[in-house]
Amino acid sequence: MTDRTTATTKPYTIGRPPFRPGDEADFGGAFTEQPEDLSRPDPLTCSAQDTVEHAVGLVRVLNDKHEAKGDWNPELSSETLIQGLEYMMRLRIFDDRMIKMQRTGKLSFYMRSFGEEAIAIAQTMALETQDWIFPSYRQPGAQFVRGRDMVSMICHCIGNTEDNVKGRQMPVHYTWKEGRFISISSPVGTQFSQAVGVAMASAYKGDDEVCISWLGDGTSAQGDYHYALNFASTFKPPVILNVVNNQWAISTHANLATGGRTFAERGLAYDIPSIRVDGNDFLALYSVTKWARDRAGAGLGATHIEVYTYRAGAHSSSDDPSAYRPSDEFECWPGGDPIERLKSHLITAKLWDEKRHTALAKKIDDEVMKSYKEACEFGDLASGPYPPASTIFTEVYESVPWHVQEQREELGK
Amino acid sequence: MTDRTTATTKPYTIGRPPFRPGDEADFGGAFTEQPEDLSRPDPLTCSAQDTVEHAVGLVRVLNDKHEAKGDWNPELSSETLIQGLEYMMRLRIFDDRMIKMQRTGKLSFYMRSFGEEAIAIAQTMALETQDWIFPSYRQPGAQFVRGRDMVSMICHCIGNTEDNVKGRQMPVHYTWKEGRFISISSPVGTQFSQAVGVAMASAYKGDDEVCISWLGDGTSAQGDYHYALNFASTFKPPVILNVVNNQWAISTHANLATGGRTFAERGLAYDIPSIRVDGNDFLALYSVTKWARDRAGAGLGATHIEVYTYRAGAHSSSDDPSAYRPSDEFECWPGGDPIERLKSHLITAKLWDEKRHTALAKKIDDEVMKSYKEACEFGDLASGPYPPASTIFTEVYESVPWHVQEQREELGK
Amino acid sequence: MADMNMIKALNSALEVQLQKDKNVVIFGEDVGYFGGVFRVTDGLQKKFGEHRVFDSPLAEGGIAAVAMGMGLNGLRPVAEIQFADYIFPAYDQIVNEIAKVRHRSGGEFTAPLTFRTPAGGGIKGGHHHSQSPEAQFTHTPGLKVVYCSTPYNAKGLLTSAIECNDPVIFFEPKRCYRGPFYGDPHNVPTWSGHPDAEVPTEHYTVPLEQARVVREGAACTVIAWGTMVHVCEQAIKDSGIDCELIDLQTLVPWDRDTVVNSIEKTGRCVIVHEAPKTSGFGAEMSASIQERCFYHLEAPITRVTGWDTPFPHTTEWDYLPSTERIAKAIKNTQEE
Amino acid sequence: MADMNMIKALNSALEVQLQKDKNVVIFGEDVGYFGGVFRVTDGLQKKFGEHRVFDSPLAEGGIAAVAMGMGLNGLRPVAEIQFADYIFPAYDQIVNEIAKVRHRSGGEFTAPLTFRTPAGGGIKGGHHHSQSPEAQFTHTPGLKVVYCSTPYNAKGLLTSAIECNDPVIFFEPKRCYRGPFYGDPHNVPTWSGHPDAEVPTEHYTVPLEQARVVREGAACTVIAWGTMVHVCEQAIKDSGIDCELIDLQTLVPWDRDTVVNSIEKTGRCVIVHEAPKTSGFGAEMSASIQERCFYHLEAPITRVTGWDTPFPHTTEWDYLPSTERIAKAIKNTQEE
Ligand SMILES: Cc1ncc(C[n+]2csc(CCOP(=O)(O)OP(=O)(O)O)c2C)c(N)n1
Ligand SMILES: Cc1ncc(C[n+]2csc(CCOP(=O)(O)OP(=O)(O)O)c2C)c(N)n1
Ligand SMILES: [Mg+2]
Ligand SMILES: [Mg+2]
Repeated sequence: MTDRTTATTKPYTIGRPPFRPGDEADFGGAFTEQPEDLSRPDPLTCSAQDTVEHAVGLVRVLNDKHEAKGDWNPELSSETLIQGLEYMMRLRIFDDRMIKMQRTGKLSFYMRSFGEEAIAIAQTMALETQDWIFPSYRQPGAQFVRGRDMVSMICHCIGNTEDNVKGRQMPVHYTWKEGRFISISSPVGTQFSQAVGVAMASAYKGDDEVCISWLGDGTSAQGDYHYALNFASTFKPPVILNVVNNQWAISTHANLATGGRTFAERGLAYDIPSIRVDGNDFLALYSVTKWARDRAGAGLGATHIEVYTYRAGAHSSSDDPSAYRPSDEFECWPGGDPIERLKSHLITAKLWDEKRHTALAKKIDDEVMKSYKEACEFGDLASGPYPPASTIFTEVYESVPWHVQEQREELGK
Repeated sequence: MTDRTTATTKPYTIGRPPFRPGDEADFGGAFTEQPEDLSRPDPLTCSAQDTVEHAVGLVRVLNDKHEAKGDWNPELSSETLIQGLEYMMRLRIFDDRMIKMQRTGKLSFYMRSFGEEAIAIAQTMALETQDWIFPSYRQPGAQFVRGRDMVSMICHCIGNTEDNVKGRQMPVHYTWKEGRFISISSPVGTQFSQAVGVAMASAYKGDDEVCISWLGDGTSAQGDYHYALNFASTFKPPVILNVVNNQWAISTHANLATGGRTFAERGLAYDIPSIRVDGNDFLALYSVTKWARDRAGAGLGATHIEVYTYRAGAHSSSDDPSAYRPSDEFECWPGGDPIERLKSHLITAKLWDEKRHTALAKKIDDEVMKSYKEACEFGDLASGPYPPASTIFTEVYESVPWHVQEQREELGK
Repeated sequence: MADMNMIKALNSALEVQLQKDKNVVIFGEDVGYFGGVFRVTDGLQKKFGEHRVFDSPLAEGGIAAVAMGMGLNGLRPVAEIQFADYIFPAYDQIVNEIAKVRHRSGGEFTAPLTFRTPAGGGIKGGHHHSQSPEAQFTHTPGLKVVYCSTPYNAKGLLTSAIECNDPVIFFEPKRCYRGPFYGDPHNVPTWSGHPDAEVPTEHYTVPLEQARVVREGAACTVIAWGTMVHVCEQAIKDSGIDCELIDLQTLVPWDRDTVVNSIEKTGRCVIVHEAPKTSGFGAEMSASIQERCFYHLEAPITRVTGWDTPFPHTTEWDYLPSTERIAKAIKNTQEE
Repeated sequence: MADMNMIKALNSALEVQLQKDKNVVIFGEDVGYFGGVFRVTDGLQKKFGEHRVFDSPLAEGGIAAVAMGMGLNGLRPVAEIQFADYIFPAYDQIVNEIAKVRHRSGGEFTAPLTFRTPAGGGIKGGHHHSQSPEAQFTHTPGLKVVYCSTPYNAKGLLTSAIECNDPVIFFEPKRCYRGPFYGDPHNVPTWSGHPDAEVPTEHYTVPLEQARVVREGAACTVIAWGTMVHVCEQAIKDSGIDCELIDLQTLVPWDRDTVVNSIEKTGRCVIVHEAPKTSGFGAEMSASIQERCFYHLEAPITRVTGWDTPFPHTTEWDYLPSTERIAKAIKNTQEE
């Protein structure tokens, strides 16, 4: 729930974050919501009204003792859980490597998923392989689940000759058709309403495909958010629409993005079942997404999910959050770290131990390093080689029209 | 509440109207909602959550026996009620005259408020004179309340030399600064989000001013609707945001505009108190608007109102609704006629009679006719004279820039 | 072959496409049950079903986004924007998303779709039912921009647009839906009997990137599109000067060879469009022609356009390029 | 007088306005507490309070609408659009509403407001952090369009924009925020010591509608705006040709007399901008100059521009007009 108590109110309200640099970040301890609080309605009969409590509450599976509890426990196999842990660790290690490389100029820019690793990973694992992923810039992790080669991902980020988008977009703007991972675009929110069209096309063709998309708390202010919910409301195509409430939009807090209690609640008035989920709880995320997938696959239309999390890192490599929030806010926030929480769960359940964890981290780190080196063989931003300048002119249209061809010849490259 | 039972559901839903031409329009008799159903919360302490019932129910004051009942009865003086009746009759007679004149070519186009006369009139009467009116094309009636001269209104509609917008806009696109009636624009919905800015400016300046705006059920699908609610949600300026659900957007039914139950409900998740009101009930409209005005004036921010009504006439003079809905649907719809309902109430309360009604109608008709004739002396669309062609070039900017001046000289008029 | 007005011709193009390609879907405001406020989709929902031809909520931005999503997933949507004036809420989706997705994804994703939209003045529509915003789309690489002018080219061009794998913004001159317009509002002919109203009922195309030489001439090249093609025809007659009239048809990419060859022959050029002069597509044509044909030009290239003001209501005949203004501009090119 | 980079100069303009006129309010994404992602509003919230300088929700369409509403009700809002690429969700509000409200209301209502927005390439921003969409606003009557290039004119022009009673779209060349850019990405000077970085701390204006002659010359007129002004300066040096360089500063309405006089003197013209060529503002300049100066032209007017493609990331130096391409175009004008 948002906390608007700190807003100024004269002559009109200005939503403020709970804490600013210099403040002590005190969230009052652990979450009050517990896994047992909320039932899991039958996905095939559940109406929007049946989810009122889920939209203002918080679906959790992992409790504070790292046990999996309650109706929403997806009862995943240890293989699946360890697989999920592995993907999350991979994403974090990958991100850390990239941010290091960004500082040396090998990439122009980078955006980490730090603190939000569970989201795209658990959610994509809960889907079928034929489902469409329509991400924003903070869900690259889905690609690991779908098996994308890290070399190929890095080649994109460092904009070399093997970048499958040919150096045309900034780093992190991945495209991967084979993995049904639709091209990321910088304007925020546009993918959300497009995702509804993707899902309508799947339904139209009679294919058993669902489309999942995400946008941020800040971005939920865009018109595209309303278009997405409303077209999903009227046409009821198989789509899963997530608001990732990581509490920050660059320097502004979610208190400025809405005056309401939760983002999830917005979906109810569109007659879309709506659920707020602990975004750092791998199991809860998996479970809620699977539930939504079941609904979509059965022709029951959209589910709206608020993924409640915290943007643990800077907005991007261009940002320094210590200018606008306490540097230790993340540690004080009760949601914890998604990797630590799944790890602790596995250890508590005796499915995992520190040794295996350390070994896995090392193995991944080596793989990332190896992939990185391999990718660099095709060039990097600092020193090239780059995709040839001729790639500026191709694929603007299906074939190169005369005026673009003339310009290509003028450039002479 | 919307009725989605008639929607197709494969492969995705297509919202249909309850009836099509050829169907028997059967709404199951009278409204089930009664004036006594809903309490009137204290405007100064009421939260959004306190209005859940009001957002899914229907605030009424006039019951089916034409008595004023319940908590929301505004207890208006007979003078006020008769005044309201007079404005509504004036608007209907005015509209009828204009549509007749449109058919003879004296106007290019016209849009009636038929069946919706109570809305802008009751709501404007409930406001203070310093409040801002930011209408769509179906709230011209507010001008009567603020005392605009009919000659001036007609001069605009027939685009003559006395048109205060100088023949630049289509008929019905009134502007009247003196009455704080802000210029109507054709693109639907744009005024809704602008109204929030108007209200923020009032608050900023410390003036006791409220801004009221309206958009249609169809138009609520626009991004501007979300911008308006969301900026109102976060900044809480003194604004009253009405969705006029007249059930039709040209040929499409409100079942296509939302999959949700009511439009009012949308406001709740923005933390905006939200009320659904019988739009053909003058007293209920007055009462709810006054309530919203009290909140806004006290610095408590926006109220979201769904005005539930029926577009009794064609969308515009270019439209023939018999192509897409039963011609008698209006008569079958339980909401009745706003003028008849107020008239019956006054007669039931022994404050009015048929004779006075007929005499008033005649008086207004004469005034409209007289105004019409007077306006025509300044020209009309069929035969001119029109505002001079030079008005094309003025007021594009504060002063005429050289390139526009050159063009004016080129035209030589 | 049948005698069709432009509405019927467009309807016929859509019908043939719906028949030919099951991936074609049509949607927009009021286009389904009702058949469109201008009747262009009349009867299509009845024939092809509610899921192929349907009404959408009133949100142009949503329409564009959903069309893009459908295109990404293999459909070929044809969306109607009820008036070109109302395309702007969709502008971000069109210029930032739809136009760039092929390029930005390295060719992995594309959005083959068509936006049809009635444009232009002459129907007493005032500021917001009269604009002709073609230029605002020509500046964005990745979009093709088409403007039809007759029943025959309306059907042929719309067919090409729908079959094209690039996104196309397709403007329909609403003033010419039911008849050509020769600049005189008091003379309202229908298309009936007009040679360009002879339209095959079956499939055919008018290729994109190909201009139409409406009449040949040696003294001056007149370039126009949409309604202005007919106004220019009349103005040329009135001027008595032997003009070549080119209907550009496709604005991006425009037909370089037809235009350049004509100017090399005539040495003179008048460009006519309804939209405001500043940064209208006439500016691009003028600049390009001047760059390519500088040494052939005998007189300044002239633009006859709408004024740099909003489109007026009562005085619209003083706004739209008139036969007089056009004829005068043509004559001026001869005096140099 | 102080040595300021462009960010400081813009900040100073805003500060002076906030001091001078209590109806000035500033808002936009991240502009309040944080002071803007480019730091242009740094410190202003602290100095003037949360209700005069504040963060807005992330919705450019809402920002524009609210700014218009404030303008209608007597304020003078200055809204920031974080990147010019993100102005398109506000396009409808800007071109259909803000631009037309004075005219449509017969002068009864106006929206005196300024949109500031960082534009242009050279920062490895790819498709959506590099665009320079000025042309897309020049086609809409009712808007003024300004593009600054130095700290001095940034402050002076922004002051004029805010004080202007018409809506102004104010482009800031983000590549030049911290220093001029002469076309060589490996040479990154700051503004420090540059004569145009000498900025008065107090109020002053650079009038709208007035171009700046950066250097006088007789052989060729080079017209540019934004970052390209500096690239042209370098290109002119490299070419060794005696060019007159005009920084247009205001695009609508542009400075006819300065431009026409220069062309009448030089007989040659090169126009340079970052945006794609087709329907860029260069087209308008070229067409207008040709219409006005036809008999003075000794060589074709040439445009050196961004290509008709989306703006690339890694290869941006092959996209932006380079000193080589500009110098070559200048030389070509001399050979005719
Ligand atoms: C249309 C648009 N406006 C502004 C931006 C600049 N921008 C990029 S990310 C961002 C904040 C997004 O915050 P949120 O939606 O909460 O997502 P998060 O970064 O927290 O994942 C902004 C303002 C943009 N990319 N697109
Ligand atoms: C942006 C925009 N899109 C389309 C239109 C065309 N149009 C005018 S009114 C209308 C229907 C509006 O329906 P609703 O909002 O329910 O209002 P009502 O007419 O019922 O009062 C449409 C589609 C428009 N004016 N503006
Ligand atoms: Mg966020
Ligand atoms: Mg309606």
